Amino acid sequence: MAVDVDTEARGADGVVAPEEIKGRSLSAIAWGRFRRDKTAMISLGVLIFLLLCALFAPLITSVMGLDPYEINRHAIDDIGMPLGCGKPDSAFFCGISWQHPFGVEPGTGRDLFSRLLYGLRISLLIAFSATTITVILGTVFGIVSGYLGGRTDAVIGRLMDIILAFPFLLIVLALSGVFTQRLTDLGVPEGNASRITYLILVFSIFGWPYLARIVRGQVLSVREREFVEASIAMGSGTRRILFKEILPNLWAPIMIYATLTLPTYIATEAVLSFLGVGVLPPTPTFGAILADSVQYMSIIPSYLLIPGVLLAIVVVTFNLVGDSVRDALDPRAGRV
Amino acid sequence: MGKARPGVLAAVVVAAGALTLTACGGGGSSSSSTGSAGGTPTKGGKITYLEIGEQFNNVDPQRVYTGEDLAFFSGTIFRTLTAYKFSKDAKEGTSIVPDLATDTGTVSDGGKTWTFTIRDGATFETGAAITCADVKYGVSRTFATDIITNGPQYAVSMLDIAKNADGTSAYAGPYKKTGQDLFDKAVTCSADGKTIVFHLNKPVPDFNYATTLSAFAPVPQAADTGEKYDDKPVSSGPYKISVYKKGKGGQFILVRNDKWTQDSDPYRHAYPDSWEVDFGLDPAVIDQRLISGAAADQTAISTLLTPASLPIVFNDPKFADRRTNEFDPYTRYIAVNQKKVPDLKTRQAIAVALDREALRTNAGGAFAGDYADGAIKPNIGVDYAPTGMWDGLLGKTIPATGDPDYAKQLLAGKTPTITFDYPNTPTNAKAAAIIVASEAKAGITVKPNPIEAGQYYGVVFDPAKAHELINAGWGADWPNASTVIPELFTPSGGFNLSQADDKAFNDASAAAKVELDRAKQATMWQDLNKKASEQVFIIPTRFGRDQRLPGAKIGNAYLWPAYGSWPYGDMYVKS
Amino acid sequence: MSGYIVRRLISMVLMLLLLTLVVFLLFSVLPTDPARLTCGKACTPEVIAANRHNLGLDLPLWQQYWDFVKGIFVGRTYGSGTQTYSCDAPCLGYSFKRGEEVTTLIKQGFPATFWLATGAFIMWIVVGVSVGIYAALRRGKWQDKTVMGISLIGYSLPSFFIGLVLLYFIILKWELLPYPSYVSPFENPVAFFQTMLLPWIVLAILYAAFYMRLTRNQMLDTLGEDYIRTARAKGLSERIVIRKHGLRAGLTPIVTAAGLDLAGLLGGAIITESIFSLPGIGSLAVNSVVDADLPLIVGITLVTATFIIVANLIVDLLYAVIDPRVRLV
Amino acid sequence: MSTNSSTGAGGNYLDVRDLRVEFPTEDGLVRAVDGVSFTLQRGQTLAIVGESGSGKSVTSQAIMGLHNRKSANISGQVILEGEDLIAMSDEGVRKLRGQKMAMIFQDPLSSLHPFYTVGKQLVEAVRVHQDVTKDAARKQAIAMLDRVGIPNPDRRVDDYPHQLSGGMRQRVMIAMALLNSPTLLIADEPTTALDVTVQAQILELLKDLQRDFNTAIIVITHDLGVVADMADEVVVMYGGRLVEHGSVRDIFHRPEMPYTLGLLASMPRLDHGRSSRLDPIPGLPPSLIRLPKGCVFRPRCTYHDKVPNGLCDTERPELITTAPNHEVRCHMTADVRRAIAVERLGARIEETA
Repeated sequence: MAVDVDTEARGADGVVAPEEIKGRSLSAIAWGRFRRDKTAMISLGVLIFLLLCALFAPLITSVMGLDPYEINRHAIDDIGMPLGCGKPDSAFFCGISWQHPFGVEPGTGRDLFSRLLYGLRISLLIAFSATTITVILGTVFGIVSGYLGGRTDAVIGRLMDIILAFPFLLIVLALSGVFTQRLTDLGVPEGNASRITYLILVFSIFGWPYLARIVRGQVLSVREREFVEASIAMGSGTRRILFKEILPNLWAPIMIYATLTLPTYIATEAVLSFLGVGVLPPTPTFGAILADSVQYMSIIPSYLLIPGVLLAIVVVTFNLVGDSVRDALDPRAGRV
Repeated sequence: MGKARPGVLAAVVVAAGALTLTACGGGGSSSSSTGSAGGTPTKGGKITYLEIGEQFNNVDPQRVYTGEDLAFFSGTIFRTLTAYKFSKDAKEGTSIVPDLATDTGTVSDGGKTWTFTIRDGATFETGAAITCADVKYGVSRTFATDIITNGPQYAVSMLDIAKNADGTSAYAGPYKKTGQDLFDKAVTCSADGKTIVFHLNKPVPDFNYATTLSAFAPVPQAADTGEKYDDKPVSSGPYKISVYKKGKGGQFILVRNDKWTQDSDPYRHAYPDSWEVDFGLDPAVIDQRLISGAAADQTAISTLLTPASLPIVFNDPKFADRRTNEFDPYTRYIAVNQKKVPDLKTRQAIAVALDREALRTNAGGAFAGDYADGAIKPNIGVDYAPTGMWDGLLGKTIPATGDPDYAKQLLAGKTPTITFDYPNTPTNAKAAAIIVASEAKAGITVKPNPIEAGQYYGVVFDPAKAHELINAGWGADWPNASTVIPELFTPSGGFNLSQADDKAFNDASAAAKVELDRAKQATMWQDLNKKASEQVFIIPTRFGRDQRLPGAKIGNAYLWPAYGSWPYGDMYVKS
Repeated sequence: MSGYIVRRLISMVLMLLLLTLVVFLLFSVLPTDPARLTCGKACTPEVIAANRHNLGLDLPLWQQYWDFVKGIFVGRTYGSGTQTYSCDAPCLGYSFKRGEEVTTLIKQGFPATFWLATGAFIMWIVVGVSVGIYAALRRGKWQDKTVMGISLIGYSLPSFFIGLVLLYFIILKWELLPYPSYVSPFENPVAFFQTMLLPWIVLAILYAAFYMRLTRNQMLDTLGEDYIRTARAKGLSERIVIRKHGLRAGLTPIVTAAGLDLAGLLGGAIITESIFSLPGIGSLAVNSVVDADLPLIVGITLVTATFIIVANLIVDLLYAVIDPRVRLV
Repeated sequence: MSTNSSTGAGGNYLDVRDLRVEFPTEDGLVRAVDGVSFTLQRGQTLAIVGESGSGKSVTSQAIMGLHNRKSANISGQVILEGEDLIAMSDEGVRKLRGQKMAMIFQDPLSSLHPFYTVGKQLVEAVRVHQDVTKDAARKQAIAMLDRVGIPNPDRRVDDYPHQLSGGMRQRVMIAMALLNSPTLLIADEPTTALDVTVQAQILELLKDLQRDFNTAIIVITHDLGVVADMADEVVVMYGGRLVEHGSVRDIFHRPEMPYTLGLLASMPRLDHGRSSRLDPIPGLPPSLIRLPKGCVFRPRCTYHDKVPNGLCDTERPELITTAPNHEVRCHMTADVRRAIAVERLGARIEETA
């Protein structure tokens, strides 16, 4: 193992301390490392591609002459099976045509390609917003409890313990009804708006403690550093210490956490809509599509596999990028 | 058993009913079920029932009220005064024969008094002889509505017992015992305990059909454990419960009841030595097992095939002699909440715009059923006549794919926004999408409102929570629309999702109920059915069909018209 | 130490009480009226009222909460008159939907969940940790990169998708294994393993992937420590350096994670149990939600949360045993 | 210098020849040590001084064979009693480590295993090299703890590192190093982590032990105080290179390399200079990845104009012997160098001369 380089890097004789690195901002160094990492750049490319697909889903589908909501009677036979499916001699990838590259939904004949594309939008919307809120909550609580310490710290600590003790899935399933209703009462437009808001909220509420713990730890260590003590000695305000001294040291771990959380949110959203919590029909999501595909598993396997694999690809891509970001910002944690 | 299959949501709660297939037994149905008949029945073996649900809705005789369960328990552990004949013939299969009683009952006092004589030698699994008192006690339990839930309420509504102000019975059941004297007057036993007499509050010409329900089965008072009786009721039939383990992987096992004698029960054949119900199986897995037919699964049965399995089973000749494809007991419909949509034209517009063709295709096309034109299903017999709902009743002929332009015309510029309540299953989600799409063409905005299947009826029966459109299904309890029209369309009915309360309609319905001239009664029901369609109390979508695939070694695996179920008392294992 | 444990136990109980309160309040606002749900088609206001009374839902909320908590410690009785159901401590409530005490239902569900969790746990610890160490020792080499790649994909795949795919290929298509139907290992070990194999794998994939990375990174951190260099300077052979000095320190943090994850799983693996129709707490939980079986939901939530909180304590104690620097005060 | 010392080739106990250590990193090839040579006799102390990144520690760890040969390219020779450690197998070097040669690290807290008692770690050290029972090893350990001046060692032996004071820990480290009475002891910044008074005690301890065991010591330090206190010879390193080498007298009183001058100039008067640091040399140490083309010290050297036709920018200066056992790496001529020395350190030279 290349342990020595590490020890050196941290030891009194910083062998790996090229002077041109000195003075360069951490982000610059990180970006430098990121650029050198092939997997990182490739997955970043794929990720951007996916983002664009989601962003321009309406454009893409309309160019292809597809509509995720249109009932295509012509694409299914009179018992609702995609054409060519359900016969004893049906092909593994039955129902797939040039017009419907990913096949169509049994029963309605709605186009799967466009539905998945639109589903991707929802997933990303939820994942991104939830991540943002999680990060904000986690950072604030983490700093507060780490910096103020004492009773505040204890209270926040307990709060986190309780939240982390809850069976996430069960709670989310059980409360979706009520809380969506509550949100509507609070003025969130009923229907998908409130349902999406609900998901974003629960993700954030159950997600922030993990980050808060990391941040808290960082703050504690940063607090000890001379310069903070110095600035305290200089009598500079708490506010200034927080934002000038502590925050700059936090953005790396926060960034890492955010990039690695996003994909888990995408996956979780899929699980929830698979279990029936999530956006309303006819709006498509990965989970809902997969849930429907289960009952056709034996005769239209592609209906299960295509959305599943696509979902997997999305999550893997985001994880790869997140990983590379982590490696770039904190090389000791990841690969060489 | 009564549990929902994807797509067959209504089965969650709706009551089963007797049906006759004469009116429209098309679709090669009768031919498809001939195969399993023939061959001489033999005793012995075990029949395994593969079940999705993780337990029975109820086992307590007074609480069982779903078709398949009624058939199963009546065929195995609950004897009732009268019972339906075992036959796959539509007429015979819905005719009644004596069971616990010596005959099908004698009526007097213009239909208000019914008398039954109890058979000699009939015993419980305990060996104790079944007397009038046991039957009477069983019936009395129906009145304890706070504990004996989910069961049919015919005893409550028919027996001659005073009502409280709020419409509930003055008799509160055998536990609270308030008004016990009233009940003891309404149901009387002869000194020798052989004869039981029911005094009704109005003429019920077909009361002896009601007595086929296990709600009229005997219960030994000493053994009654109230709520808990639902777990281990005392058997009066040829089998008794040996195991009842709820939940996924759970089982319900019936073994022979050695106290039961064939000569005391000429009705049940009791061929197999035991019955086993395996709970909590995945629908796809059940179908897969029946289709691939491994040795263990050749003596297995289940109910409805999932849409995905239909093409496999019905495209492959090797299943030709096993598969069944018959009418189920149910009419599928969308109830239109009269309180929320008071304007007739709007209701009609909603109905007109609906793409029933797409809905049917989504549910499985021809397999899912025929287009319905009203609440009453043709196979009920005389009470059915075409309502013409889609052939001019709403002003012009409406194609199955809907007529958005005419709907717009009816709306006259209105663009209503309505909500559609449905149990949350993937197939229903697609149905919702279809409704949204087709109504949108007429400028009607539909908001889907999925409700967890288990809570569905709990929510939609709550007037405060029910929305404009409510997904539902209903089947007659016996071949008389008296178990359909009043139940669905009058405030006194138990299933009035439409919140219908039309004075004229209520009166007409009440009148029809007590009409003793069957022919006259039939025309009255036909008119009311037409009225309900015209008023769009409901949007009938399908007269449901039911496809099944029994194991290859199951004999007499035909669809029993009585309950649209397997004929449990008649089935056997082929040797 | 003992003083510490006492204090921790007290705070644990307090936390659980707080938890019950939170859960209780959360669920006291469910959309459906539980009383309405207990009675089927023909439902008169009177019936609803009666059931509401039997369920104690007519009492003020604080009263209900008090009864609930009391039930846990001393048991309670439902209903009134001739129809009362007594529910002995620890009573987590009575499920009218299923006509069973919640505790009984959870007890019934526990074995399946227990076997699922422990089996998967063993699998993923063995695989995850050993592979993780291997990767750490091959740091930067292709073996390491491969392992990391696989593990990344491993924890990226949604478990329900893995489950369904395995179900489709292994069971439905190739019929390599029989249809899952749970039997106790004591009744029929063979069938037991045949049923549990896939569920174990599905769960293990997810966690093993995660533990590979955790172990690897922990090991790398440890092997970078000064005291490892000291050990080498003593002239210890590389094997001893890694075994005696590396592993113990490197794997300590794994204990925490493992403890909490196991505890979490003992509360039921909703997806896996539902997909492979295992009669565990997880599928019980899902059904309780579908049926809006309030007492059951609350009960399961509490039990699960308790597992986690207890696990927290155990892990901390364990930690103190392993790491002398940790002092329990 | 003791007579009984078995001496290797060239009569030296330790002979380091043209030692090179390189680390390939993703940022490029790091030349941590670039052609360092020196010798050492038993009973003698050699000090290696230099700033961070000058390659001091890498050199010492190279001698101990602590670098992973898979990730570091090591060349040259380290001849200990006639055996070349670089050529020797890992296993061979391992056997010597902790027995014939031992090392004391800076920051004893992180260098001791937090999970094991002091005793356990000492016993382990004994039993790697001696075939003795646990108890015997334990007795040795306690004796050694006593020897390095730890009060009631028989109880301390069961303490965990975090229960000891900084000084104690360092004593434990020393004890651990001396257990197998090594003949070569490398002390890497033995006192930096400690406060002044403890520093003194530790240094005294080292000197006593050296006397008793007749050990050869290499002490690596920033701290010229330590050098003056302990060393017989001094090696000055800069940018991974040896830039000046001589006796303590040479280095302190006849320094010739501008960098050495810088170090000395930055140091206050010896008598109270123990904890002084060497910062005020203008500029930063060079990147070991991209060394300047010419003289490595050129960017920070104020005297390069004294060298004709910019030789400092174009050519690496060779190591030249300016006096017996005194080598310097510089382009300037001897007299120029001496002139500068006098100019910079005149006062001190007079004073101490």
